[in-house]
Amino acid sequence: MKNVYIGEILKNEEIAQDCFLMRVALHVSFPDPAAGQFVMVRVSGIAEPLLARPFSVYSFERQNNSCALDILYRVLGRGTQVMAGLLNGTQVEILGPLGQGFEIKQNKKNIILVGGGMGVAPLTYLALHLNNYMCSSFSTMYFYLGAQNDEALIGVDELKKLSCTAITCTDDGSRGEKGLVTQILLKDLKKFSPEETMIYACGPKPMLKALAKILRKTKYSCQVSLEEKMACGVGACLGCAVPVKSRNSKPAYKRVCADGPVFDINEIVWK
Amino acid sequence: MKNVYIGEILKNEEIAQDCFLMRVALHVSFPDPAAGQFVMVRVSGIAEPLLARPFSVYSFERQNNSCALDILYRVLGRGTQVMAGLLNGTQVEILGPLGQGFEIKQNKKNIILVGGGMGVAPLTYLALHLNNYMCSSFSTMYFYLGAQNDEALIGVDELKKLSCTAITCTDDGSRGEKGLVTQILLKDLKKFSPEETMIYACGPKPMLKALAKILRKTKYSCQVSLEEKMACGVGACLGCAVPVKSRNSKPAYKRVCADGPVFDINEIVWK
Amino acid sequence: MAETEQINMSVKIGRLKLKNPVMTASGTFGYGEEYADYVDLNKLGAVVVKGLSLKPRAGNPPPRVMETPGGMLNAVGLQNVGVEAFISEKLPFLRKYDTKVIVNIYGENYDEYKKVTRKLSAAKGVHAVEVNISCPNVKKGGLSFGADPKTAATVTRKVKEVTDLPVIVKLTPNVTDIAAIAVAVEKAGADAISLINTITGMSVDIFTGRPHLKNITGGLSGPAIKPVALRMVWQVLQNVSIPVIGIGGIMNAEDALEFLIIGAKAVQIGTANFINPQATMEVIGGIKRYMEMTGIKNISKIIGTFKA
Amino acid sequence: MAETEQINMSVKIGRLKLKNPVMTASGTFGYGEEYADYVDLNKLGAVVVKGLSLKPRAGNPPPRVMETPGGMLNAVGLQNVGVEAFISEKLPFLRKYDTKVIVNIYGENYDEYKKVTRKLSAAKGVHAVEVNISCPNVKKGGLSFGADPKTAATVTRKVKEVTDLPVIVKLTPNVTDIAAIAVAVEKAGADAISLINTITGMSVDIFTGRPHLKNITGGLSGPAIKPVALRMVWQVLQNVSIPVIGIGGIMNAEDALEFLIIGAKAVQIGTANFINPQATMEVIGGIKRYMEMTGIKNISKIIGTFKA
Ligand SMILES: Cc1cc2nc3c(=O)[nH]c(=O)nc-3n(C[C@H](O)[C@H](O)[C@H](O)COP(=O)(O)OP(=O)(O)OC[C@H]3O[C@@H](n4cnc5c(N)ncnc54)[C@H](O)[C@@H]3O)c2cc1C
Ligand SMILES: Cc1cc2nc3c(=O)[nH]c(=O)nc-3n(C[C@H](O)[C@H](O)[C@H](O)COP(=O)(O)OP(=O)(O)OC[C@H]3O[C@@H](n4cnc5c(N)ncnc54)[C@H](O)[C@@H]3O)c2cc1C
Ligand SMILES: Cc1cc2nc3c(=O)[nH]c(=O)nc-3n(C[C@H](O)[C@H](O)[C@H](O)COP(=O)(O)O)c2cc1C
Ligand SMILES: Cc1cc2nc3c(=O)[nH]c(=O)nc-3n(C[C@H](O)[C@H](O)[C@H](O)COP(=O)(O)O)c2cc1C
Ligand code: FES
Ligand code: FES
Repeated sequence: MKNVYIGEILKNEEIAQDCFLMRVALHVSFPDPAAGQFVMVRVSGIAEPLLARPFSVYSFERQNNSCALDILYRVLGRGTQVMAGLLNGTQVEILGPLGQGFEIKQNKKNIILVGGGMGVAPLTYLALHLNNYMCSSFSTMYFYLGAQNDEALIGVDELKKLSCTAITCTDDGSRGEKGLVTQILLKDLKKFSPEETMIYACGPKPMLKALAKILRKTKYSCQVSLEEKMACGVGACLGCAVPVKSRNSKPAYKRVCADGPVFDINEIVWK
Repeated sequence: MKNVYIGEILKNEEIAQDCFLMRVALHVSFPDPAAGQFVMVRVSGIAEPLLARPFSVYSFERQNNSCALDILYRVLGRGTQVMAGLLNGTQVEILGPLGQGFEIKQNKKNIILVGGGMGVAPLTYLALHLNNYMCSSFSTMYFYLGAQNDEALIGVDELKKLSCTAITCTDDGSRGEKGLVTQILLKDLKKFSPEETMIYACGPKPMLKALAKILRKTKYSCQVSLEEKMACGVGACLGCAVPVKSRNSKPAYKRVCADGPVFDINEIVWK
Repeated sequence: MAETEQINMSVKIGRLKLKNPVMTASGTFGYGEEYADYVDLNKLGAVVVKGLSLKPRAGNPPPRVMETPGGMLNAVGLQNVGVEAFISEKLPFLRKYDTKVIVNIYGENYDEYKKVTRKLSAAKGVHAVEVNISCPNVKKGGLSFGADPKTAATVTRKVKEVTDLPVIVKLTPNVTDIAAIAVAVEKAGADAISLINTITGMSVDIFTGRPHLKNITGGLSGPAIKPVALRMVWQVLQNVSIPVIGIGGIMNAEDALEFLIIGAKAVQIGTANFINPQATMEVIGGIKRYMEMTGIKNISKIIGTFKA
Repeated sequence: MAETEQINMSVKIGRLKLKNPVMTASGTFGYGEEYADYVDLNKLGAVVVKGLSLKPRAGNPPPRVMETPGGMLNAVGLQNVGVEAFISEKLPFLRKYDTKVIVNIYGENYDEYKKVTRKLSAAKGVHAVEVNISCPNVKKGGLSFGADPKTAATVTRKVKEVTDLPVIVKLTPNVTDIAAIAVAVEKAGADAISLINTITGMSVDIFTGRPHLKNITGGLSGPAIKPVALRMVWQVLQNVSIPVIGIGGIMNAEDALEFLIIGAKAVQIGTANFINPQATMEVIGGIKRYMEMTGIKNISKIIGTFKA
């Protein structure tokens, strides 16, 4: 039987404006999350927010008698506002790890990660996995990370700890290259042969849509992690629908929580 | 213009099982509460409980730059449960002081206070006023305080600091006299001449009802402080109705919050 | 503050011009005087007073209110001082303020509605009547006047016959087809529609086995009902062309803006007054800030901008 | 634990005997398998599966869910695998458990209701059908089958004609007179009634001017609607003699007990599953503890003990 875990907040710091890093201590029995998996977070004993909110695993460490889960989140609405106000020691309910994470292909020479905003969270955790489990002498990893401006560019320091080439970009040029992360990637793309390259992407929908457009007529493999409003997180409510291509071109949906959040970019109907 | 005051919790201690003493720091501009007045308390920024809850002023002290309000409360339902969990420093919204307090008659020789359970709160504050403002060489004050058992008999130590004769009683005899507070009072009542006696009472409805029955055919003056579920606390919602006697014997109601909480015992229809 | 000065929040409900779209909801603001220490009544779009009947009414026995998740139930039972006492004792106070006074009325039969309206029309300082048709129609087996398009239209017509004041008809949400009621009321001559009144609910004390309200059932109000209120306002707006006033669970400016965006000309604040006596002022201030933030100078540029 | 052993929580919904009065609500528990890792399905009174139609349905475009004060809106749009895929792919899993399986069904017309029912009646492992009459009746201008006593009765009769399974009719709360619908459905042969389905609501994003749900409106569920659900169950109970199953905003044992006390024979847990996958187990445990605490040995001594 799986359980809802009661976690205790060890840290909940504003690391940039409206952007928080929360560390939660969990019982040892909490399973190792795969890269790309997420958790549902709910504050114990309060009436609002009613529903748990989904967050990607940003980092996960196992100690002797417990484990620590990190999530990186931006304050957008009521749920994240309440989270931002929580003090160390507060209990939170953690459901997870949930969903289908990234599929790791061992045979690709170039690994490209494309992140926008909070999309950095699952990709950083993925990069760590790739560093640990892949033959890094064979593969090279490139991390394209974009944000509106310097201030919003989160998690760059963590990237430096990884064996990857980090390419940062901002819409206003206040840090790294100037331009949308997809535009910067497009410039470099011809350097990578489609057959030898695996792209992993996570970010706001417009970014993923632009990426889909860029890759549409190419042979690049690309996995994207999607977001949608969720209620249950386990596949039961059908709330988190994402339109997918169907044989008869009639509308068809998959569940971001249970069938995803990671999908092949070609599977999705981008509108 | 009156305001909602933002108070800060200085103390919130469980002084007996399920019974808490909360001290709230308030801005100096908070008006001096009269004995028998109450405040509406609401925890800032949370969705539930939605409505503020009414509590009598148990004690009020003015310092140089602020003032401190004490309330004594028992945990009964959701609202008081949430209150019981609040830490020092938490902000609470305080509306008040509200309602019509006890009317202090200067010319009575015997002052009898009759309290049951949490009814001790407004009566203790009243007793303090009477001690301060009345000619105690003229009047004698008797405080009859009852509860189910020793454990539930709250506030006795405070009474000892007052110039009054405290008569405690418990239903099970575990402290003081054995019996309902109204029964104990009844035994003593003939010692006090009706014309020279003023009775103030606060407690559970059955206690007040029993008191009304005892006093029905007598000439004793008695003021009672009532409780009823409230929404607004200021007389606008008509939620806190108490049935009162009317000329034509048709039903008639007064508002506990604005017309009370203190009423002449003869004004109320006790059913 | 030159910028703020330019902001125009005034709205028109038919002939009735309001400083801003924020009114109090009937039954939650007494006769105005109860909150006059907390709110500068001059700053309100309008004060809507507690529902008045021809004769004073005692109301229901207690308990009358109970908190529920995200809301509250009330069974006040339309306690009020009666229209005459209102005119002689309560209205003079309200006349001192530069705000619109809207009087909520109800009757047990058509004749009572007419009589109350006549008396109010003769009084000075009443700017509109709001007709509460949620109360039980004794002749129709206790279902409310507002539960049926025909009776709703008849009440409207009867009231219109005897007054020149703008007539706002306040709809009950306890119906299958709110649009049908709204259309009937519009055809019968209503100058505006306000909705929603409370949704009938109930709550049980599991330790005593009794209802929390002596009356067993009561009206649900507060944030819990906001989604239902928005949906009904939206349905009505697609079917009528008279102004619609949105009511239900509005706690802050964001909530009020939801109603304005879908097309409500104004809003009423009910239960929120209990939770924060200054709720109306905060809603007005919040709408103003939203207009400053978004660069909208005239509130008419917000109303009905919904992109469905 | 000898004391606990003596506690009898079993209830009967007509011929249908349940271990305990706690079921899952349709659409909130998938086809059972989604929560099988979190809940021992053997311990449930019954599993009610997601509403099935004759053909698979894709459902509505996203966003489909939105939180509201004390509740949530959903516009899933009855996405489901279709009755045939259910029988071949989902039912075998449920048959492995010692629990009752109730299949929620719906159709766009009478004929579809009948066809779905026939197929389910032929399948092994279905213990009852629950007929969802909240869905829009295309012929009647989009109002739901459940909005009118006549259409509600006709659906019931059609379904009863083609099955021997117990038929539970699930009512929509979006009506003026719930008792009238319940009476019609009882007369048409329903074995039991369940209520309430969601209340139609809506929510607006004030920063984009768009609805939060792509479908504009959605169904409100969760604690916010509990008072309305209780009131409707109570109104229905005073008018019918078939068993009634209470649904709406039940988050814990206390909430479930409110429904049982007023006379519901069983309850369904919906939105609470999302907030706590083990909600059903906690409700069952909590009712048991309440029985221990109050010394009640048989749950029948709780049901209908309401002192109005
Ligand atoms: C699988 C998955 C993984 C995720 N991982 C992460 C993660 O690692 N980190 C993270 O931060 N988030 C992540 N998210 C998104 C996260 O779940 C949402 O941000 C969160 O649920 C928002 O909850 P809320 O209650 O604060 O906002 P809500 O109130 O639920 O929604 C936000 C609302 O705020 C409003 N809003 C949104 N954006 C703006 C804006 N820019 N300006 C004004 N108003 C706005 C809109 O009305 C929007 O509907 C993930 C989502 C999924 C599905
Ligand atoms: C003018 C005034 C002054 C007051 N002063 C004080 C004061 O000084 N101190 C104080 O403690 N209270 C005081 N009260 C009462 C206080 O307001 C209520 O106790 C409080 O509002 C309860 O809020 P709640 O949300 O905890 O309970 P609610 O959930 O609002 O109500 C309590 C509910 O719990 C249940 N319940 C009640 N008693 C029991 C029981 N014994 N066993 C099981 N269930 C039970 C019932 O369902 C009851 O409805 C005063 C009330 C008024 C009107
Ligand atoms: C205590 C109380 C009393 C009310 N009395 C009346 C009334 O007399 N007439 C009326 O039309 N509506 C009355 N209402 C309904 C409100 O005016 C309003 O329509 C409803 O509460 C929904 O708004 P809210 O959620 O903002 O409170 C009353 C509501 C409450 C809570
Ligand atoms: C996401 C979701 C999907 C639902 N799908 C169905 C359905 O397919 N058939 C049905 O009869 N009811 C459906 N319902 C209604 C629930 O079964 C239940 O009646 C309602 O949610 C009220 O209960 P609750 O407040 O406990 O959730 C659905 C509810 C939700 C929240
Ligand atoms: S969130 Fe419920 S199915 Fe995905
Ligand atoms: S609590 Fe509103 S009138 Fe007393």
